[in-house]
Amino acid sequence: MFKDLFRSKPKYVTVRPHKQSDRSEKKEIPGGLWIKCNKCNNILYRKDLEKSLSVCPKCGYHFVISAKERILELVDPDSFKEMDADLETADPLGFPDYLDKLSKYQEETGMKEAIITGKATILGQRLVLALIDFNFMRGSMNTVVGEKLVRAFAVATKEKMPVVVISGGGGGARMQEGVLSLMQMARTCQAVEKHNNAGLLYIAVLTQATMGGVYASFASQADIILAEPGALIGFAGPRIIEQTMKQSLPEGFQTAEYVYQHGHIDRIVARPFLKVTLAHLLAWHGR
Amino acid sequence: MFKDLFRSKPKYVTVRPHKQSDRSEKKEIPGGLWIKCNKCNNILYRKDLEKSLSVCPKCGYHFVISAKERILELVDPDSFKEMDADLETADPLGFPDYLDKLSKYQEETGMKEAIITGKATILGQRLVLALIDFNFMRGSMNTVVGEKLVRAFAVATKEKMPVVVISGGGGGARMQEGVLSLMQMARTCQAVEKHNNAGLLYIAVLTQATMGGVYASFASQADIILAEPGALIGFAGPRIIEQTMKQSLPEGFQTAEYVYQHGHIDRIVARPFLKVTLAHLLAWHGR
Amino acid sequence: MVNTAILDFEKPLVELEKRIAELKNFANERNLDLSDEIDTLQNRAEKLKREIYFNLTSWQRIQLVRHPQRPTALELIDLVFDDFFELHGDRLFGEDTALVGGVGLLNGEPVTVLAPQKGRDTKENIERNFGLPHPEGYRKAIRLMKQAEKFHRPVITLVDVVGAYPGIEAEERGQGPAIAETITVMGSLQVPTIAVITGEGGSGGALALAMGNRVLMLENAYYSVISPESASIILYKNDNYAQEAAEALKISSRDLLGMQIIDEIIPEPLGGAHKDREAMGRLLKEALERNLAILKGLSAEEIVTARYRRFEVYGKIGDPGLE
Amino acid sequence: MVNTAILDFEKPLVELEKRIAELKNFANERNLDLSDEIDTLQNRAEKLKREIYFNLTSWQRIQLVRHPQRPTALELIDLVFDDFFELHGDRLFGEDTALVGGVGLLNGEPVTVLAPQKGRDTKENIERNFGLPHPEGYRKAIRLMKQAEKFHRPVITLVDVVGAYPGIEAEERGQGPAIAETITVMGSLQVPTIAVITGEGGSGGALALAMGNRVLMLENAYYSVISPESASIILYKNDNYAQEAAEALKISSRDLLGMQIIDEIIPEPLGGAHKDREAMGRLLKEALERNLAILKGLSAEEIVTARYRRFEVYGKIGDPGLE
Ligand SMILES: [Zn+2]
Ligand SMILES: [Zn+2]
Repeated sequence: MFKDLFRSKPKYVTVRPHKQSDRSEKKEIPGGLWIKCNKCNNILYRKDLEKSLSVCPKCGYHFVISAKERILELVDPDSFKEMDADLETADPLGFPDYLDKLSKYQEETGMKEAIITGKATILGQRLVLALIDFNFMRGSMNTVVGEKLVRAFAVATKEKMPVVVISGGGGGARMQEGVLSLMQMARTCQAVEKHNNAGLLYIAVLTQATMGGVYASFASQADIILAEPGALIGFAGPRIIEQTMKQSLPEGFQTAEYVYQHGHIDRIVARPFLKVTLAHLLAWHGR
Repeated sequence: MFKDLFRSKPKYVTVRPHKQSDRSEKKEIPGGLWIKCNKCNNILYRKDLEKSLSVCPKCGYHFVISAKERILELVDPDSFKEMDADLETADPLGFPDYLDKLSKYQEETGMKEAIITGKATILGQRLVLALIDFNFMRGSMNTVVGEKLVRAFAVATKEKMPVVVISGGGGGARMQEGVLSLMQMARTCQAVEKHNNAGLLYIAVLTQATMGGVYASFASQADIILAEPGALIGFAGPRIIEQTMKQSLPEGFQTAEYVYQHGHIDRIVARPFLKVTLAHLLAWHGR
Repeated sequence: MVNTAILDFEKPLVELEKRIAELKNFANERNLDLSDEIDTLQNRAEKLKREIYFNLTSWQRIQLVRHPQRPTALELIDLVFDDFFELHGDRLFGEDTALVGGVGLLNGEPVTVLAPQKGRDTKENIERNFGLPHPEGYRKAIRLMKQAEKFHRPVITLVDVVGAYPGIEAEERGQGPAIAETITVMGSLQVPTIAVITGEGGSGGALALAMGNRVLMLENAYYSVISPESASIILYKNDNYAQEAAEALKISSRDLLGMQIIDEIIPEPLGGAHKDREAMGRLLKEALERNLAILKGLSAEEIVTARYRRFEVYGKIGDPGLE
Repeated sequence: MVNTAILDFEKPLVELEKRIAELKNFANERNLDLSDEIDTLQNRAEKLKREIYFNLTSWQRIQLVRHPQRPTALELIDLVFDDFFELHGDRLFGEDTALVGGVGLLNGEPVTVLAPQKGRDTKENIERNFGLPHPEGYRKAIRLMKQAEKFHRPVITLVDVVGAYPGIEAEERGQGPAIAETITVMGSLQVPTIAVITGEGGSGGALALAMGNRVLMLENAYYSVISPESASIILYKNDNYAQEAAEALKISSRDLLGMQIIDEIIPEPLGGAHKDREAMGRLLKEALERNLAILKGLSAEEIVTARYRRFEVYGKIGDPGLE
């Protein structure tokens, strides 16, 4: 039995929710030796921040991390086998300046697209893992992101494996591929549903930020929905809502804590607890 | 096809919702020649009121009518075949004064219990019909009401027939049979679910009043939920809520119109339209 | 302005028609024979009409489908179905009048109909929240879809919606999850589904109702991941380039037929659906009947599989739409 | 008053125990040998204890289960399950802390646990709405029940609830339909369900979570269609006759076992669950394991059929509970 693994762990994984909200959607850790926290404004030593999984040791603010950093943090060493690494978009609409923009992001991030998928183990538990990288065009969903998600769920369905998706799609569906990006909402929902019908576990971890077409499709269709503290989660962007409603937004609106209070998230899990929480849940659903 | 029947009917059955609420839960038409409307206080000629199906011609107020009157109004002449007419309660708890009370109601109403069930046709459409009579101990649900409902649904399931329930259980579950009355909520929900799993139609018509354990079981589990204008519909009684919350209730609280606005009723149907509406729906679901 | 009865690009035609009417009047009053002149002008008007309406840009079509006299969903339902019984409420929180649903008879056969509903005037638009559904609207749709499945009824959706409502309470009650759930439910329904984009097909709010085994589109309708105005704002920080964005996004029915996003274009009367409602109704009804007939022979399993396959291709290597 | 640590009927015992303690003290201080007198008193106390706790009236038992130190659901969960991972939210409107749910390990096996949760003090009681669930609580329960079904996990409910919350918003959001739906879903679930009435089993709000293949009950718990106080008010216009109503309504575990409403009484430590939590936990765990073992061999279909049959009998002619 797997429960031995958790014997020394606290019985109730407790999470300290943030009281203050934070709207800044992206702030990578820059190259320098020192870095200022987006929330508490303390100056942090870069090495310290890395050691604490990019969570501010002073205030608990969760910095955005890349898909690659997340893999290093989360999965067992050398267990990650990437799938479909070479897929690139065909720029189906021939959208102005799109290919240039893509090249720029590819150079910046070293990724071909906004998603990495693969098989891995977390504390020995097998899973298919998909990670959306907010740094690549705000993690927006295009044909490649959709296709790689669909393939990941299909592999998991075929091999009877659970899926964990770490979402972070601040841009929702990607404009530059037009209605084909929209169709990825349809495809991913259907892929999730097939996996669901096979009785398999799907856990979504909503991180900064999970908005628009990403939230309105696969990201909100999981059996269990976890979220990182302070992550922005919603359908319409805060600015659009402010413009439409002509009123200011409530304190903490669309933060993970706010969305949790409204019943849409199972649990907010601080980054240091994510690995053990996932292993926990994977073990309990493994048979 | 059945649609010919409706050719001369208006395409959208329109209903005039009441603006004013009315809390009086029971007011039978007394024996005199004249009667005062509970809502508009107009003095009505009893014969006129009967001709208008006990709906006030001045203001549309729906007087409570008995199960027997309802059968006369609703089903095709001589089509009603009553089922299980003889069932009487065994007073399972030996509850103080209960049998005396029952005798009194039996004399008053000429019914053995608060429910009548049977097979009938409405404009030629076959159905199983169950009618709860508010005048018999406020239409409260005891072992007999539960048993007759369960049998009605079972017959309908077996013979692949639709069910229409005209509810009106202002007393919810009947106290005098204790937890056995409570168990009727369980039994009726399960009977509905078996009928539902057989792909058969169940329409509930919520009339004055549908409260407590009646509303919290079979009455709210229908495929299509209709309600009569002004009917009181809810779980907790208004007085209990006022006491608990120590605040006054909103205008029109728990009226059919209010509950409709909150999404729990498909349509409010004034009494004169009920027969044709039911026939309509039965025909469309008959195959 | 978009919201006037005469659109900018129609003005030359309207002017000409006005002049013809004046000339006829003048000839009548003075008892003159100006039939030659009138004929010439009428020929010119006819030619102009074709020139204008046969060569509409995406942007002009958008203006057509936003035309205040464009038939709304309930008007189309009235034209197409023999009868319609509206059902209300999500059984959870509220009744959303911005998305109507019910059972209609299509040539005598009961079908479940779902459609966002814009108002016909300012008052009704306010009542119907400009046809922008809240989560309750989508949850009502889910409820009625499952009911359709229980009773083996096909589901027909008529989609004319700028998008799901962007509001505080809509977010609080889960606009995103409600849309995702609607996509999932309609996307795996065991009964035939036909979606018709009848006007504006705006983003996820439209897609949620467009998971059809067949997806049809009225000639002038558009279907897009983002409104051209918003695309312009994102690209150029202002909405002056909405026309260019409309072209670049490839949102017209012809573009989308080319990419096989839709299966069929339903032609509109010349000048748009509002120019001849009866004709529009006939064309829509014919298309629905024909497409439903295609699907009627399939088993529940085949219906589900066919729908999965239909949407699976978008983005696949070798997708016909991508090559 | 009910809500004090020492209940009225316990007072003679408490007095006696206090006197024994004083006497012991006195003997100690003065260095006297009073062991005979102390023994006598202790025997008397032991006898009194048995007299009191073996002959509790229904009304006294109600006071025991309303005891402020009675273990709450989360405390029982902590005592019974090796681990518990709480899951939150109804995915529709809100998170209801008055009804907790999650996955627990019962002897290493994952089960879904659902339970109304009272507070342990005034502050927590206010936070948890005195353990009175809103519709969101029941809808969370429905969600987690369906999840349990997907993953073939048994469902265990611990029921200690005065009733569903009677409030304006609860009514608006469909308290009645939410309860009905919970009854229906738990009542036809394809996985084994075990319900334990652990304290107050109040009306429909309790029944919704008590649709077990097996329904167990802690010795002092009650389960009733109406609170004795409300029954008294209805019958006599005041609540002075609550004690009599409690008897007449037959709501004690022994009455209900006699009527076969419940399948088993789980004994409590002498004086109630709060007198020895660890022992209570062991007794509860043992009962759950044993009953789960009975159900584990059944197929999904057998589970459903057995549960239908279990509830079908109440009110049938020939119901053993009625004769
Ligand atoms: Zn900080
Ligand atoms: Zn009147």
